[in-house]
Amino acid sequence: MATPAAAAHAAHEHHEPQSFWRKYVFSLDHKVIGIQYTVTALAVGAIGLVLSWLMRLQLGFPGAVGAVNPTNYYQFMTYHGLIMVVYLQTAILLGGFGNYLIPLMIGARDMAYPTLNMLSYWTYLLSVILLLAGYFVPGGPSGGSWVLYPPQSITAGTPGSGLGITLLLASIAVFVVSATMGGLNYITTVLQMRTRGMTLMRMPLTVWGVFISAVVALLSFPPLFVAGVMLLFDHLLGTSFFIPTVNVLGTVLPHEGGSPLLFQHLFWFFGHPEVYVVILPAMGIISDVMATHARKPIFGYKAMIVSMAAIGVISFIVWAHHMFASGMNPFFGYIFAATTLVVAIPSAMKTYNWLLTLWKGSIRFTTPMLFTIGFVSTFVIGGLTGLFLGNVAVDLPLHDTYFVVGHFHLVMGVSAILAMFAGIYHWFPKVTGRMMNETLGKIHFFVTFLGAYLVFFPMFLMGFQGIPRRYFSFDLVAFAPSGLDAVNAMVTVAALAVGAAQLVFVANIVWSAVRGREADANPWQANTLEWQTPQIRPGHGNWGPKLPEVYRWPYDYSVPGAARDFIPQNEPEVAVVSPAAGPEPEGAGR
Amino acid sequence: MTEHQQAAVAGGRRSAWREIVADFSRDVRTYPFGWSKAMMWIFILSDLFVFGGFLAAYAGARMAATQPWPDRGHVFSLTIGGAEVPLLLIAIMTFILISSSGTVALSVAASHERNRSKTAALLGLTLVLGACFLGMQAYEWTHLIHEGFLPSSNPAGASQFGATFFMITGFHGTHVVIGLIFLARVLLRVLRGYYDRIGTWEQVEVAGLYWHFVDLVWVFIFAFIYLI
Amino acid sequence: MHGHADHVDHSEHQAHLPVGVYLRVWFMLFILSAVSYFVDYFQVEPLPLRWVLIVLLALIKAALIMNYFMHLGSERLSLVYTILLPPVLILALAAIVIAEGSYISMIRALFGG
Amino acid sequence: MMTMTTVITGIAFVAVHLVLAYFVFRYSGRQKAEHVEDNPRLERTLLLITSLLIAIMLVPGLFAYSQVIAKPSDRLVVEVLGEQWRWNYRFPGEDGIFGRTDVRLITSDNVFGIDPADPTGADDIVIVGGPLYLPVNQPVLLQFRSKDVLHNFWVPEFRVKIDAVPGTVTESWFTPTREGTYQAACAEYCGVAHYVMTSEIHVVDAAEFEQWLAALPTVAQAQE
Repeated sequence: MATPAAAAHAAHEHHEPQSFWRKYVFSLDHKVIGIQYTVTALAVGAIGLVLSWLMRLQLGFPGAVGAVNPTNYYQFMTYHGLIMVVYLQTAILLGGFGNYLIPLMIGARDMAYPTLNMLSYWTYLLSVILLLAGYFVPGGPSGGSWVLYPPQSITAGTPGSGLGITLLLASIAVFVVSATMGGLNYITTVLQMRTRGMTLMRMPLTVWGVFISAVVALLSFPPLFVAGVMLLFDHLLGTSFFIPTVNVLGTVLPHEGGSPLLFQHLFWFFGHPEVYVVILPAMGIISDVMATHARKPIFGYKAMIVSMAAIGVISFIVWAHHMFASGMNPFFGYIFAATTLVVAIPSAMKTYNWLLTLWKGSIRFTTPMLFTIGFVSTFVIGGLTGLFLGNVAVDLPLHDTYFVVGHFHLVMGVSAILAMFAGIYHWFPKVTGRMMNETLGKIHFFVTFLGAYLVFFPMFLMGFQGIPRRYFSFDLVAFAPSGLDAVNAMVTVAALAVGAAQLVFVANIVWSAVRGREADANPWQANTLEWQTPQIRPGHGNWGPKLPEVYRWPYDYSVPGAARDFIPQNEPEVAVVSPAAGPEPEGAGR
Repeated sequence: MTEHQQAAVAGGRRSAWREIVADFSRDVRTYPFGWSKAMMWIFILSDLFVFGGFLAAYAGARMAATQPWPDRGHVFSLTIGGAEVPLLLIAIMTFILISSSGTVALSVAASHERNRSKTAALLGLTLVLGACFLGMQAYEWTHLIHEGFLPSSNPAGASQFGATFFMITGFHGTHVVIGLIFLARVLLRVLRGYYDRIGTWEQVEVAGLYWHFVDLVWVFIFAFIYLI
Repeated sequence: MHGHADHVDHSEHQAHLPVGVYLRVWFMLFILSAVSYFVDYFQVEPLPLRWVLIVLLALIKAALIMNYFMHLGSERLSLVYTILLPPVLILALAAIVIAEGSYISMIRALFGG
Repeated sequence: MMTMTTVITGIAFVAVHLVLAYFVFRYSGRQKAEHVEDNPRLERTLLLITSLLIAIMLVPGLFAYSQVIAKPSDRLVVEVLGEQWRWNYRFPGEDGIFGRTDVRLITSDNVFGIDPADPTGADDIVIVGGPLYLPVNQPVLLQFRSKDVLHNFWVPEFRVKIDAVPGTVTESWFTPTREGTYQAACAEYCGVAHYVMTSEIHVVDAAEFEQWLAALPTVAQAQE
């Protein structure tokens, strides 16, 4: 076979002696890159978590931490948002899970273009460094909030409106480049490098989730890049894309005729699909973990894929629901309210299918399974509250109140993080060859899950009272109800507890990686290919001399008449061929 | 045309659908070529969104601008023998870029025949044409800046004109530079017989795809920024 | 199940257009560029017609480049649709942004912004 | 609208969680999972029910929205100017026409940047920082401007929320039906003192409003 893919395979099989640097630092191996992504993202995420504590302390116990003032409060707010959405969640779910799992799950030796993959990680690291560098420049980091609305983000009334915002925009542009390099690899690998027998309709839903998410990312990040470049030009070159004639704090700025709404359209054309970039891989992970730990095929496999694809497509035409109160053309309200509520339908379908997967299953209460069940709960409440915000007339009173904070934290913050934890507990044995501690894991789950409800549920009630978000203090807010201080204090305590639970998680990871119980080759008795590698911790090239061949879909759990309650994808014939041996490749896609 | 497509034409819409389903339900590969070509096509799609975003933003900024939009025919005119010819330089630049696209297409055709000297010669010609294009763009920029057009302001109306012009043509010019580097690398490899050694000349086609895309974008820049 | 050897062959066989086709397309592109240039040069009236003509000519040129130079016409339909369908989304962005721009300019005209 | 959405989503929330809890406890620790065939008919039914509920929420919502954006005919027009970090108000005065403004003309004495060359601006009445008085049971149309960054005029009781966008004018309207004192806050992040950008609003009877307005100096009077 004289194809480039075959040539690439041959190149991978050719083992060269590798130095330490080549093997663990500038590695081309997708598994090492995936771990690099995960560790970096978790480290940045820890910073984001600490920032949220500082904000919560100010809100719950005003003045208790004397060092928090409005300036650094808004800087914390900006960095918390950006870190959590972009540098933690996008990076870990696409870069971490995507890199580690895609080649293993589809039976490839590596990504299509390993060098590009390595560059993707190092570019990501550069974007993180640029982001954090904001704290070491005069004027400090930007306090422009994560949406960076001009003119506010680049004018004098906002902290860090000098070098801080420049670094932030540069960091975002570099991140887009990194995500593009990664996304190209994921998509190409999934489309062109599957093993024999691995049709698209036999791929695990995790791969489907990451694949669709990568497509969405590849098409939605460009407008962010465009908006970032234009904002940078406005800031550095004095162009007037987004800035009309304004008088900021007594100074008339040399801009004329720009439109702040243009930025918002470009930003949210990225911003809304970004939510699904994060949640689609999470949905995939949840589906796989749930099927494995409930010992049951995922219910409605095709419906799951169709709804993920539908969510991916519709997510591109709903963006202006973030702008119902922005003063845009009022007619848009009708269009975007309608498209937004339509997106609820595929999301609801997924929820039904998860419930029906649990139905009549044999549920094992392992830690990954607990996180999975927690995900379904937070996803449901997050999604249902989205119905308030998508419907334009209902949104207006709730817009920019704590209702919104509660909604997006539950649906894309907590849910995606719970899925991330489910994934880490589930695949940790694959990565390290050791199991994670179950007791610590359960403590971690219950504190995180119940704590998240205690933190974010009261926010819905605060939102109904009209309490605006992004407030440093509520001292001057006359319409704040008398109990607000008590509620805020309670929320802060719960948030600190949730934060402390993450220390348990870190301790668990470190301890288990060194001392944990040694894992079997297939500890969860799963069907997917990554558990069928010749070594427990797959070596370079993953599969030894011969690639696996796939004979069935990944959800042959509890097949009637089979000897075991699972049949791995690469197992050719079993004694009793079940009637439900997965969709035939030829029938797929109809 | 492949047999598959002849069948598709004969069978009409139903078999077109069947062809798509067949591709997407196959194992190993969805598209019948190597991953580098697939990756380039997907990159082109993503880059299309970057340029689409730029052009959409340009439209939005231009419509909302409070000052009148300058007359491009006048701004980009060259004076030949005392007469002002509007957009002459741009017309020549368009001519050159289209020609370079043609030479790359011929070069890719030659690469299918594995004709090393012909492929290399045509690639070299493309490089020369691309460099000419860049040189003329550099001339155009200096000319404009000399006349007082800057990203932040211009003497002939809305400042968004200069801003969008320099941003979009600059971004396109960056693509041309990258394309030249890419083509030069492929040219070297053709000359060294690298593609004969690895057994596939697909890289020439991949580089060609990228270069055509740069040309494709120019078609829209020419229409939207200079003409409309 | 298809073996994959038969697909590999397509990549070597496809896209063999005769050189004459490239030259004809090349020539067409020049003509179309010249036509759009003269549409602008002679300031064809009314204005909307001029714009429609210019956009139409640009689209025809783009179609020629994609179909013949990039060989999209002789690729599998799965690739053709993968490349041609998603840009609808960026057109949606453009449409909304343009509508927004005209709304803002209307408001500015109304209130002297 | 709000109530209906709350009821439907509330029921859905409770129902899903009851089912989830039941399944989790009922089907845990069993030896073997039962074999369940995919059931496209069940999926279609669920799809239909969901779509129906969504439509029930969406359609009245769109009708309500059409009332939000339709402007009342008999209205009192007030211009609101957001700046970092206070709200300023302007009434058109006796001629009912606002004088032309320009951001470049803004000074500490002329917060709206009213053009002195425009005669219609002389009788305008400007209130810097508030408070604002409004007559009860009279539809009020607010026209928002901003001189610097985005702001958002938010009075929870009035259910009014729209950004003040620099370089353009946005509008919203409401009818205050209860006399009393209210507060406007800023609901769009506008810089470091975002949280102090509040303003008092008094809804009073028509006579008291007229008296209050008449006592305020016009632009021309203030300059003397």
